[in-house]
Amino acid sequence: MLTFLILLPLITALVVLAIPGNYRFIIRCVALLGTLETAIWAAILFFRSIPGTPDYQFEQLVPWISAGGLHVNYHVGVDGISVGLVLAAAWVGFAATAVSWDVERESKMFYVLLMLMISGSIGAFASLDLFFFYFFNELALVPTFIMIGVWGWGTDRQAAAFRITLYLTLGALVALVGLVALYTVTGTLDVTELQRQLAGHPLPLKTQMLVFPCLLFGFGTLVGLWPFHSWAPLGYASAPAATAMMHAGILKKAGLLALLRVAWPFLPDAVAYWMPVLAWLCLGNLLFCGFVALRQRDLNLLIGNSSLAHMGFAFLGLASMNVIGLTGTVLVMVGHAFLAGLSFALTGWVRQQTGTVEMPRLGGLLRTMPFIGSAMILCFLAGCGVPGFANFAGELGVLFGAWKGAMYGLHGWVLAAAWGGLVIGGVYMMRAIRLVLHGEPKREWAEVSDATSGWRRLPFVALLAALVFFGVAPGILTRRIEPAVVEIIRMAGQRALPAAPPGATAAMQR
Amino acid sequence: MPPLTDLLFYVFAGLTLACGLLCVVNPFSRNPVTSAMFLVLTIVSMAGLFILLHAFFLAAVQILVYAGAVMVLFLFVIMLLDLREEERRRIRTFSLGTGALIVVVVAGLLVRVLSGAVPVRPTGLGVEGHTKILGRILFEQYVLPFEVLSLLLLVAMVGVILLSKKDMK
Amino acid sequence: MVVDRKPLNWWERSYLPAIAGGFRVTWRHFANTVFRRKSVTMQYPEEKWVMPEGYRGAPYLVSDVDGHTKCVSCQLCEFICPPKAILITPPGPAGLAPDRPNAEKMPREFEINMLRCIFCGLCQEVCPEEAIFLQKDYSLTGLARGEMIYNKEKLLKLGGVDTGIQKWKQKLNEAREQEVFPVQGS
Amino acid sequence: MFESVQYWDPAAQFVLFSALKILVVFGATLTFVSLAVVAERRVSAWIQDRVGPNRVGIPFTNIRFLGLGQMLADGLKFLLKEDFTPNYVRTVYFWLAPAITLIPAFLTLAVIPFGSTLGNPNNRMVIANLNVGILYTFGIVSLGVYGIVLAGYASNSKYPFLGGIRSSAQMISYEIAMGLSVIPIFLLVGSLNLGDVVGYQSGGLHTWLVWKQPLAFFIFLIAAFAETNRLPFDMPESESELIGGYHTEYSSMKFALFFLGEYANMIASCSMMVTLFFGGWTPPWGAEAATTLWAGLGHVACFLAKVISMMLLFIWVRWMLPRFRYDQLMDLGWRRFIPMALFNILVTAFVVALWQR
Amino acid sequence: MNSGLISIELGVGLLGLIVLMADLWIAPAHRRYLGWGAAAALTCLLVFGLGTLAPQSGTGFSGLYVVDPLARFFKAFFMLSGVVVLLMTVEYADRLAVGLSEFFALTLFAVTGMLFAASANDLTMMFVSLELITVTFYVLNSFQRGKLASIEAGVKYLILGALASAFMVFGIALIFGSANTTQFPELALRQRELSGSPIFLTGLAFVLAGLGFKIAAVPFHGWAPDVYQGSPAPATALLAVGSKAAGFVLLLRLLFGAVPQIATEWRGCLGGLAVLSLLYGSLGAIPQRSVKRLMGYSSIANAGFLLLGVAAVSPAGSIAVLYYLAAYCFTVLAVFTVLCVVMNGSDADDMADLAGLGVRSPVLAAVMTLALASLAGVPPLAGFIGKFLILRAVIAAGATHPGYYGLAAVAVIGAVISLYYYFGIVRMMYWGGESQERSGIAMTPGSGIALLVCVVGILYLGIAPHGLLQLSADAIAPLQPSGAAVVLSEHLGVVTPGGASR
Amino acid sequence: MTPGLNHYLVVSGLLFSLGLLGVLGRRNLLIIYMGLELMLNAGNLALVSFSRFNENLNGQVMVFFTITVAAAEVAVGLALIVALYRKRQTAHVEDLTTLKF
Repeated sequence: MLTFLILLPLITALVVLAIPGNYRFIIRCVALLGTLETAIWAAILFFRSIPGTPDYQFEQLVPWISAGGLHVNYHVGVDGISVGLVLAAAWVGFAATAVSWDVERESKMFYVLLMLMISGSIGAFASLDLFFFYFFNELALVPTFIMIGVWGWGTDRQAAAFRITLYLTLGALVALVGLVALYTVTGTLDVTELQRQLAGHPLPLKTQMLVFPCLLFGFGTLVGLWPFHSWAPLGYASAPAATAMMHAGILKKAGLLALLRVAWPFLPDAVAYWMPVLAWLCLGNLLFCGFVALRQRDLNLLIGNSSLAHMGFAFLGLASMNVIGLTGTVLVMVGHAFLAGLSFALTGWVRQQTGTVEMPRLGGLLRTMPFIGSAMILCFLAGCGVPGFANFAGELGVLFGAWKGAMYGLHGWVLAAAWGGLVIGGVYMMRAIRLVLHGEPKREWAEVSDATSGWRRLPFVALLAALVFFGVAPGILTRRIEPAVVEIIRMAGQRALPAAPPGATAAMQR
Repeated sequence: MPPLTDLLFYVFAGLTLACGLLCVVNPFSRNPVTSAMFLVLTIVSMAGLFILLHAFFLAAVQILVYAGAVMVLFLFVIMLLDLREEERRRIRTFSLGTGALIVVVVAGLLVRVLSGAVPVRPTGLGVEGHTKILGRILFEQYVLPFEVLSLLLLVAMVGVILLSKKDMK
Repeated sequence: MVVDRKPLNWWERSYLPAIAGGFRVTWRHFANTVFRRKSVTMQYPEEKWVMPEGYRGAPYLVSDVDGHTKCVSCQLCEFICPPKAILITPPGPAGLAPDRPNAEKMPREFEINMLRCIFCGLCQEVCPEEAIFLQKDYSLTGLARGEMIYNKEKLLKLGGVDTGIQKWKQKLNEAREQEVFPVQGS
Repeated sequence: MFESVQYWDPAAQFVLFSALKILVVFGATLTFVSLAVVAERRVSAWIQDRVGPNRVGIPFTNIRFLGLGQMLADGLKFLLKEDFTPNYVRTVYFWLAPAITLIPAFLTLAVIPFGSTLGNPNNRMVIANLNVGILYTFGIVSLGVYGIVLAGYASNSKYPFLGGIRSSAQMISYEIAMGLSVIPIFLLVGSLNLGDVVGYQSGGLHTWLVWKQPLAFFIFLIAAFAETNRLPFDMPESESELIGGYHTEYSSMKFALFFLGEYANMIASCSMMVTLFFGGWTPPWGAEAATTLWAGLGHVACFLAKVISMMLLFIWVRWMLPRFRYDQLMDLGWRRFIPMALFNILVTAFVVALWQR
Repeated sequence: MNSGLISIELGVGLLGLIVLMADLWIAPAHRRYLGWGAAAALTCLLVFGLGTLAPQSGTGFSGLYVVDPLARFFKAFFMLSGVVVLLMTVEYADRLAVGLSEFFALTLFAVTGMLFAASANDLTMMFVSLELITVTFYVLNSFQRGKLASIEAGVKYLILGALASAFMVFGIALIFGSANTTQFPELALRQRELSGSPIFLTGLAFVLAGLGFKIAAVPFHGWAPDVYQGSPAPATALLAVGSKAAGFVLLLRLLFGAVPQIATEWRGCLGGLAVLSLLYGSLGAIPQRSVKRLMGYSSIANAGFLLLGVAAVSPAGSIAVLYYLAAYCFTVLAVFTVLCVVMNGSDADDMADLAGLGVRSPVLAAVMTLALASLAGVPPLAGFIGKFLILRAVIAAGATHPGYYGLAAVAVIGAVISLYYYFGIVRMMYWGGESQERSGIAMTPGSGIALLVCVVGILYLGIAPHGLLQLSADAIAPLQPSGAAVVLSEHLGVVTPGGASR
Repeated sequence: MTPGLNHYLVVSGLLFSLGLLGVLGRRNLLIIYMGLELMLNAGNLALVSFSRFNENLNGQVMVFFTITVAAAEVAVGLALIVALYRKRQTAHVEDLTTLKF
């Protein structure tokens, strides 16, 4: 089932490759159909997954390498944490394909790359073998560089492409070093195998202290942890809408997922040691990026920075190290997947129509394009964490978690600052709404058109629907997430040395 | 007469080193021909050392191949190229100095290491370089490298022809 | 015109027959010289070459049957001589030689530089008096350059008396024949 | 006097005899060279239906023994002529070159057994009885080219230069053919020692290697012509093109050294050929090592006679063939003789292998 | 004498001779078919030769020559690269003014030398086969006599190559003198006593310096950029792939087959060289404009990566080296084949000439991108697995000495920098400036096949590494992890199958 | 003092260093090449002396190989230098400037 999901975009890519480049319409249709099917199957998968169990579902294991002292298996499966992400990946992937309808230049290659990204991200979320996780992650990352370089916007898109390439490769390699180090000690990269092996036999502290920084900074860079974040806004500003959607919405979550899957359960001592650092760093995301977002003139840069700020919430949740915090984090991840997808889709539409996303140059778009405008308002509201959208539940969870975590070592200032970050988020989102949507419509934008046909509206509607759905009924998600998170906390509980403060264990057990 | 051979060693060794030095850094002449001639002398003195080491065959081969063919080729080329302008070039004191420094280090290392050398099997008088025995070893034990060398010579031949044929085609 | 080379067959192209031929030829000459003493070389100072008739050697002056110089200093030979080897000093206003008052202009001095002379024979050709002849001498030697400039006395001595050709007798005969030349009819 | 020597220390005896041998060989070679010059002139003359120099005999008498006094006269002339060094030459090499030419030629003779013994079996008539005799010879011969190359270079003038270049190329090329041509000999004999080669042929005329290895002899002979820069391969000198080649700028004694070198080389080549192909010092009816002084002298005489015959062949050929063109020479060496020599080696090796089995 | 062992070498050498001879009867216009023929024959030799002719392992020629899985691995490797280079040469034929068939023949001879090197079990054999390779490359590098750059490349390679030979000879002399043998197995038997002999160690260092030249490791790297830039592209390709691999197989044999103990003692030194090579190559490549020169620097950097694998002094490291080399082979051959095709018109190889390749020939551009991505270590391509294996080996060795973590860090930095410059080329191809040339690029079937082979190789090695990994693991079996290596792996407690040994 | 193995080896080591000096210090390609020959010869000397004192003739065989290789290298190398000279009229290392960035 999962393999099918991973393969579906790949097959679509192959089919697209086989179609001559000048049959654009057919290519688009094929790509849309392929991703739509993927999205539908992902939804089916999501709803067929059994809530309330920490076990991996839809597991599949195929031996891949077992030579030369290397043992890697193709092992896929989802638990509560990743099943939502798989759904989000497929869903946003479909939306991204849909909003790319107007890509004219080399559209065939564009779709192929996009399919690769979708396939890679689904694969990354579904992989239970860290080797394959890395593999799929890179498969999804590489097209990013090319897409930004070839189909990107703006004059400095090459610089952006280069910067994103270098940062992300560096991050990936550092993470790889961490994974390899883990592998050399345990002899396996299979998560289930690791769980089995490390149950009761936690890794020695030395190893943990070696592996964790690699993972943290490696995946942190992938996610955009401050201060390794500077590639992100620039990259999103230059990327074509679909790429930005996929990358900001989906790919970043892979890094978080890996941290959650590997670092927290298997390296608890190192996590505990690095916790304060991580907390301060995520403050960097929350406040620094928030302030930067306040000062942006470019809508895309604003959204890019805001997404970094959201990642700050996710990190905060991770740092809290308790069930509610981690659950919140996962909720934020899923919610932000839809949110980022939606916002980049919208700005993509605006940019395509007006040719710019400079906020002072825009204005009054609500009148000229009512549908997009409304969607944008909703989207920005979701971004502020207004109840009713998926993000609200997540952010709430994170803040509660952080509150709890404060007992265990998280600094109170961090908590306060996180609240502040929420406020800042509200401020810049509102500012953006005011600048872009409200006010008198400028004459130069009189010609722009709204998304009128049903087909054109479909991606936006789909993403909004998902946001609202999970906002209204977060329980559907949390029921699946919580058992997995509990399992993680349980693994983390077995620590190599009892260095934690007295109350900590209790707090984590909750 | 052992004293004589000892004396001969010092004579030949001294000649070898002196001529070698004059080959690479001759304070009197920077003419490549002079260098080449001193190299010939070095090689001939080395043949003397070979004879002292009872490697008669190799001494003959050394003279035959090195002095007789290789160095003639050198002279030939030096004469073909008009290198008089080269002689007038300024010596790069810096590079020479750096080179000399490295060389002094290498030489010091080598001399220190090598002066402590002792034979692995120090007994007996040693084996003579009888051509027959040598030939046996060469064609029985080392026949494969020998054949590879023949290929190498073929390659060299083809290469030289390719590189130096006038306008081909 | 292109002359094609004779195509050689296999045996000829090994050049062995040619080499053998070479050996044969050289051996023949060798054997002839060594065994049959048929060398072409003369033991020169001892044996000498017999000059053939008509050989042209060094030019010398000749005297007539009376022992007088036949030369009259006309200087034609001096003029024609390609290497300018002849130097004639005519008698000049001082008058005729006392010993031969009837002669026209006997040279006071007549020199031939034998270092220059090329034995071309033009002087003989041009001499109206038949006073100079190329004779059989070919080996002229001296110990100094000066010696090789032959003066009148030496030339006359070497030249000897010419009895064979008497130019004036010829001229006389020719004149006589001309007297019966049919002039009157003209 | 001789008797007392026998009671000396063996080492001292060895040194004494070696020194004697060296002296004798050196002197004999020098004499031979001058003789060869005269002989060359006379034989040349005879082939050309001339008489040649026959007058110079003993001075101030009428005795002219075949004109052999000419060799003294030649020598005197070389000694007394003005020794002229042009001012544009590279002086050191200019002086060095003639000496370098001469020395290898004499050194080559050291390994040639020019006789068996003089009665005492301990004193073989060879200066150095080396196990690698032939290799030594080739090594030394290969050094001979330096003289010519240096002469061409040092003269700093175009004709000598061309001569030097030609010569070095020619000598290197033909050395290969020469070296390859003698390998079958050693395949047959089984030793590189020239004494053993002679021993192999000591059974008489029919055992001479020239019958077994005519091709080798042929190649060796022609290569020897080339190595000694003799006609028809005297490209390096070729008077008509290079006005004398590498020794154009030389005069007097320095020229004489070149001259000596050339003839000494010729003698060395002839001795090599005699040793390798014509039984060395053995008379045509075969012989063992001499046990008496007179037999020993007879063997030396036999050797000399053979060498002289070979020299005559050299002189003879000189008047027989025209000079080759340079490319023809190279073509002949590389594309005819080297393959032929290789073929000869293969065939001989095959036969020897079969025969030994 | 079991001359059946060398049947492959004989075959390839004879093939070279045949090509050389066939030249006499083939019109100049048809000479390129000779390349086809040679490639086909080499393929046959590769398939049948390794399949049937010499399947047996064994030692021959009085121990100088050994056929074992390691040798067979590298033989296949060399022959494969030979086939691709021959096909590449056919593409390149127009730019070789003359001597096309000689180029084929010399390529084959170089391959023969490599084949011998793969089986060398003795210092003499090693020296001789390396010299065969080196001398052949003197000629191949300077093959375009009309181009000053080519000749200069040849001269530089010549001087440094001869220097390396001199070091190697002296080193062999010292090893021979102190050990009284030149055979690897005997050295291995005596290594314990030899490791105390300064003469032996000096000799070993000298020999390693000679090998360092072959693999273009700092500080013996000086020739690489110049030679890569100046030489004809096929020669460069063979140099980059074959010569380097030959150096590495000998390095592995010498270090792990003969003197594992000393190798362990010297691992710090090896690691240092690896780091220097990596950093030098990576940093040097950044400002390059010439693609071939860039590949030269990249080759230094890759030598650094490979040396990391060697420095790990473990079976895992050796496996990684083998795998990395295989991946590197396909990748570099692909790059040079594309260069050959693209640069057909112009002889320059400036990066600007690649501008617009994405438009002119999407296929070539895609292959080039694939190859460069593989070089940069992007999954799921061959290069990634190689880098992964190297990293694994290094990090695993970190348990014995923390310095290895530093090596891993340097490896990461090197990889990132390499990504930067490789993607510089990719950028140039897809959106680099305006190229005057808009015309499409024709590709001959030869280079098509070559590219196909390379692409398949890159993808196969990336996606299904199991087979080759198994092969590599088998191949390093003869490098007995005797002495130190065993101790090392015990100490690590790693790389035990199943991973559940704790 | 009777010269032993170490005497010969020191000579060869010094010769090697001299050759290296020629390679590093000189700028004329031909002389550099001669320096290389010196280094190879130093190796030969070491091999022969080891071979004598260790009573192992294999070293001499190796010398044979070395000499052959050196001859081949010299042939190719000189041909290359001549080709360079034809093209560039120099045999000087400093003039090899075509391949710089």
